[in-house]
Amino acid sequence: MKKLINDPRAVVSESLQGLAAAHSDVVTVHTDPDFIVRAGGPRQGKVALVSGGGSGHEPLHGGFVGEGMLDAAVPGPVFTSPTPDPIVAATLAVDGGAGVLHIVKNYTGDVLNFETAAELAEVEGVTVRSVVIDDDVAVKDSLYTAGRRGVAGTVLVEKIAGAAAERGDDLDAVAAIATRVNAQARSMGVALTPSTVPHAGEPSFTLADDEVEIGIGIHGEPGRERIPLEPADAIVDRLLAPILEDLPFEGGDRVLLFVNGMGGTPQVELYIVFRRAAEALRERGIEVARSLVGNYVTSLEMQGVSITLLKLDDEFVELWDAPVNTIALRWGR
Amino acid sequence: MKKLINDPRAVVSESLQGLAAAHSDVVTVHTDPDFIVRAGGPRQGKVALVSGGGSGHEPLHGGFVGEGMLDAAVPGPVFTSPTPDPIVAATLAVDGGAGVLHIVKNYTGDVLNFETAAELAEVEGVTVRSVVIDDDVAVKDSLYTAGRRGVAGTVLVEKIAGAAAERGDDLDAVAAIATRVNAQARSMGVALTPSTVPHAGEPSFTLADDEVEIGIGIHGEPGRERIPLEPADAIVDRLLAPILEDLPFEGGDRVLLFVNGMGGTPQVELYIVFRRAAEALRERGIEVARSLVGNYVTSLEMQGVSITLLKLDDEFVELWDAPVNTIALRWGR
Amino acid sequence: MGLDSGWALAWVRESARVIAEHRAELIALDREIGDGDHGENMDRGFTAVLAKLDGVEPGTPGDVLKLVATTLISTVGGASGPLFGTAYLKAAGAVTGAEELDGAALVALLTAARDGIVLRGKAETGDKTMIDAWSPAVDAAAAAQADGASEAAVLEAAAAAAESGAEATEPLVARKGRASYLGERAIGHRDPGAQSSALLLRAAAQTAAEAAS
Amino acid sequence: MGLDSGWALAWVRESARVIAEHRAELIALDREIGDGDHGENMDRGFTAVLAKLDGVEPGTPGDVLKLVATTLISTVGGASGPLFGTAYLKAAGAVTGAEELDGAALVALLTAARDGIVLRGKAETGDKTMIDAWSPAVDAAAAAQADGASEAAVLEAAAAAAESGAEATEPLVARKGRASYLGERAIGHRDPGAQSSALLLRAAAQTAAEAAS
Ligand SMILES: Nc1ncnc2c1ncn2[C@@H]1O[C@H](COP(=O)(O)OP(=O)(O)O)[C@@H](O)[C@H]1O
Ligand SMILES: Nc1ncnc2c1ncn2[C@@H]1O[C@H](COP(=O)(O)OP(=O)(O)O)[C@@H](O)[C@H]1O
Ligand SMILES: [Mg+2]
Ligand SMILES: [Mg+2]
Ligand SMILES: [Mg+2]
Ligand SMILES: [Mg+2]
Repeated sequence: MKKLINDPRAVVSESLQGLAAAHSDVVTVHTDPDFIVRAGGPRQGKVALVSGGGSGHEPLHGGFVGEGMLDAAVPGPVFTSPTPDPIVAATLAVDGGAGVLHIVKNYTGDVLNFETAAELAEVEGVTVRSVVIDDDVAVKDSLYTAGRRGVAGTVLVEKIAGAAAERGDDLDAVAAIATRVNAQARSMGVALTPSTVPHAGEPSFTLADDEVEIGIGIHGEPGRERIPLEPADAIVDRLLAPILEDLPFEGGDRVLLFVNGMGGTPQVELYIVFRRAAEALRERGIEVARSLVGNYVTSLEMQGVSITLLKLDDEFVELWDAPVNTIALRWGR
Repeated sequence: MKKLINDPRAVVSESLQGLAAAHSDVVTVHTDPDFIVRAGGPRQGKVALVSGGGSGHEPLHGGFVGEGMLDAAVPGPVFTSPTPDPIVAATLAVDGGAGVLHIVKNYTGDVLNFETAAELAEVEGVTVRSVVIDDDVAVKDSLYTAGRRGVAGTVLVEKIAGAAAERGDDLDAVAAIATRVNAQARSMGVALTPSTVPHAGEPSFTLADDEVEIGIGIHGEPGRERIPLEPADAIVDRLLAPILEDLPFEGGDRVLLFVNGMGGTPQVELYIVFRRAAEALRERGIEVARSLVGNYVTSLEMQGVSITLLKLDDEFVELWDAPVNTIALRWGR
Repeated sequence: MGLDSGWALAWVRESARVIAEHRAELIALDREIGDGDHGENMDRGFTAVLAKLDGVEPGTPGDVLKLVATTLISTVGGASGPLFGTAYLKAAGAVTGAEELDGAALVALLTAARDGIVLRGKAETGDKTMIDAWSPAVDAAAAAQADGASEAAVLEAAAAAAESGAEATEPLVARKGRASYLGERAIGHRDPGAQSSALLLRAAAQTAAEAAS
Repeated sequence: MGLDSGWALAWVRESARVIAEHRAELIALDREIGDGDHGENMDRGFTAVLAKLDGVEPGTPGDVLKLVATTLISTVGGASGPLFGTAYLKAAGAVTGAEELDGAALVALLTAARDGIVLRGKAETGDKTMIDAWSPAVDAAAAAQADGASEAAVLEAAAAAAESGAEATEPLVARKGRASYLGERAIGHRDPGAQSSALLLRAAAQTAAEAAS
């Protein structure tokens, strides 16, 4: 295992210290319990958004704390959901009296810990709603699984719901928008190489030099199937097919196309993927009205990419375009 | 070689097509010859900034084209300087009558091709000044080498000189600021893993599982020395020592601390590096007044990091803080 | 004479030791069909439990179990944190106030623990989760107790059943937790949470046997 | 009777062939002490040259060299593009107008090429660059011509000297180009640009020998 780290168990806390030192203009980092809030404290009367989950997916979620997006992020250990304590602490810290929305990726651990935290926060007098994100079409959604995972679509939910909260929507309205974004978003990923959790010391799976793993999760979980490496265009088509047929997306739709790097893939490759995805959508009469390309929901140093499509309506576009000022996403005014 | 590409020789052009499709609001991509300009065309009366070099360092330079930074970027083949033709074409395309500054990283190929391009552009009636960036302290600067390489400091030059041009400085003044930023910036990098040039198909060097390469360049050139892997803090101290003594940086100085990922390093590690670097500077009484952390000058999928220090004065701070609206750097107003 | 808080403390200490000892093995199991952190999670939790034990008055077995519960909930995270946390919390509730636990109390403790996990995780037997260790353990303990077995023998029956139950997860397809994403590919791998459950129950049996001797 | 544009064309075609053939070798050399693209750069350039030759009137040897020069400048990039481009441009200038090249003209051509590279790249002999192939080649060609050698023999002398020159770069520390960053670590590796230069001069000699036979 080759990493720029000191003690493998101090990875998250040392990294948070670095984040605090680098970005004190945007965020304030609390330690013990660990959570990240906007610099400047809670905004009275605004619905607050809290998300979190295992670390190792940066910039998710800490990189999305700031004006127009999250109010707090709660990082767990690498690839492990945080416990309820820091979630409760973050929830209490950012409540501005209008209630708090928990944005939770659909993993058993995240769901259970956020559930407990929400109960505890309610006891403290904070109204909490939760939205569970499950945009990953790689997993069959059935009664007989833990359901679909929450992956890159989470960023789109955080941005659009964050903008809704910023314009003054109440808790039910913000939760409804978040739910609606999740319902209109579909994702699918591929890994070329695995990642290595620092405290584990070994890659989470192994792939031969000519193999890729289709339908990968963001925790180094193996995916849907293992196939020989193909040209980028063929892989893009493989990822798009289940996304398109699932919602389904159809000719005439307007979409946001999000090509997300898993951490270790060079930008040139992300744009080669974007090129084919945009072309394939055009061929089907689907309009790419907005786009996002980059490493936003990562799996440490994993090489690979995920594609997310969000079906847009006018409100989504307006909220997507609204100003945002976080470490990782910044535009507007 | 595992990459999300199609034809290895089409990597740059397909990637540019993807960039064009994703970011038509910020940039316009010209093909044959390949160059990237701001959407909206040249601004009359403003000094234009053109940079370029081999591809594979993204977001450098195309990700820095836009308001407040570059007017054009000229991408060569992967890790290979562009020829004079596209540099000339880009120079002519962005000239707004106030002259063009070429920002050139100090590699023989870049220097020679930009030199020829500048001569040809002058023949076409455009006034060109060139600034050669050589911030890499890993290379001994002597009469007996090609001199120091231009590495991550290039981003700082592009941002600050870009802001100077935006506020209306004339060509000599913009060139003088760019020269001054370069003179006040020092960088040093480390690689944990090599990168593989698509058309070469093999890694540019090999490292044992417990070795790192100190003083790496951004083209997969081997560095200054190969040492056993150490804790991150020890490596950071090794990178900082030659940087600090070179300028030198001293107690009381205000600096911009730039921790740059080489492409394949997860963000948690970049922040662990930032943490120690900031701490080491604090110990010396050096104030970190501005910071930048992320993958800005990369070497494809290389895992590693470089540290850049820029000694700040009030003018640099003002220009650094000035609005910028590019694909990869965005803030302000 | 039943098992007192001395046993409860010994069980917890032995649990911490055995989890630390099998940390790498649990990580390896979780790497195959999960995300490779189960050993780390459990070890972090029980290390924290050990630290908490230091300054604490023994009290009743229920008090010890409650301390374990709250500590696991606030330090483990992941799926297993809330699940084991609830298990110990419900177990503590089942034996509140008792100074010593007889066979019937132990069966109640184990049943409450299992039910707590089901309540939170909604898994059924055969879903390839920790329930596949706990359910047979509860059944075996109840049967042994009905046969008039000693406390140590009740826990021995539970431990043995949990171990077979963990082993029996290998041929299964998972229907809960991360391993459910894998479909058929989970076949042939043992569920890490079932394995750690078996380790915890083996620790219970062993410390009970030592207390009896 | 000297070498005409037929030879010049043959030389260029043979150059393209031999560069393509040694593409991987040149990449490998450049990977050791540079950035691993020299073979790709040269191959891209000469492939473009070949394409340009198709629709073109032969003209004089100088015309052919000029076409090579401008094509390399606009397709190779990197350090070698401008350097070889200038070399061919200056070589063309040294023989402008001549229909046929005798030994003296060939020496002038080689000298101008070498001087062009020095003008742009400022390298001296022993700096571990392509100059270490070109300079001995120029000297050997001049000596052969002074001894009254045939055109083919002049180029044969140049090619042989370039080959030894390229080989002789191996023990050197580099003082120009990327390899200069490596200090002592460049020792033991042959300079890729010197090697490609030797290939180009060998192609000149071989096609001259074929033209003479
Ligand atoms: N719904 C559930 N019900 C019961 N046990 C579960 C459930 N989901 C997961 N588990 C157990 O949790 C274990 C994984 O724990 P751990 O690796 O610590 O958490 P995570 O899966 O969040 O990384 C699984 O091996 C399984 O035994
Ligand atoms: N200043 C120089 N003078 C002469 N030759 C040089 C100089 N710098 C580099 N070279 C030659 O260029 C070769 C490298 O060419 P190439 O790999 O195509 O370009 P780059 O170094 O830009 O990747 C070196 O092997 C060397 O022979
Ligand atoms: Mg986990
Ligand atoms: Mg090169
Ligand atoms: Mg796990
Ligand atoms: Mg090269």
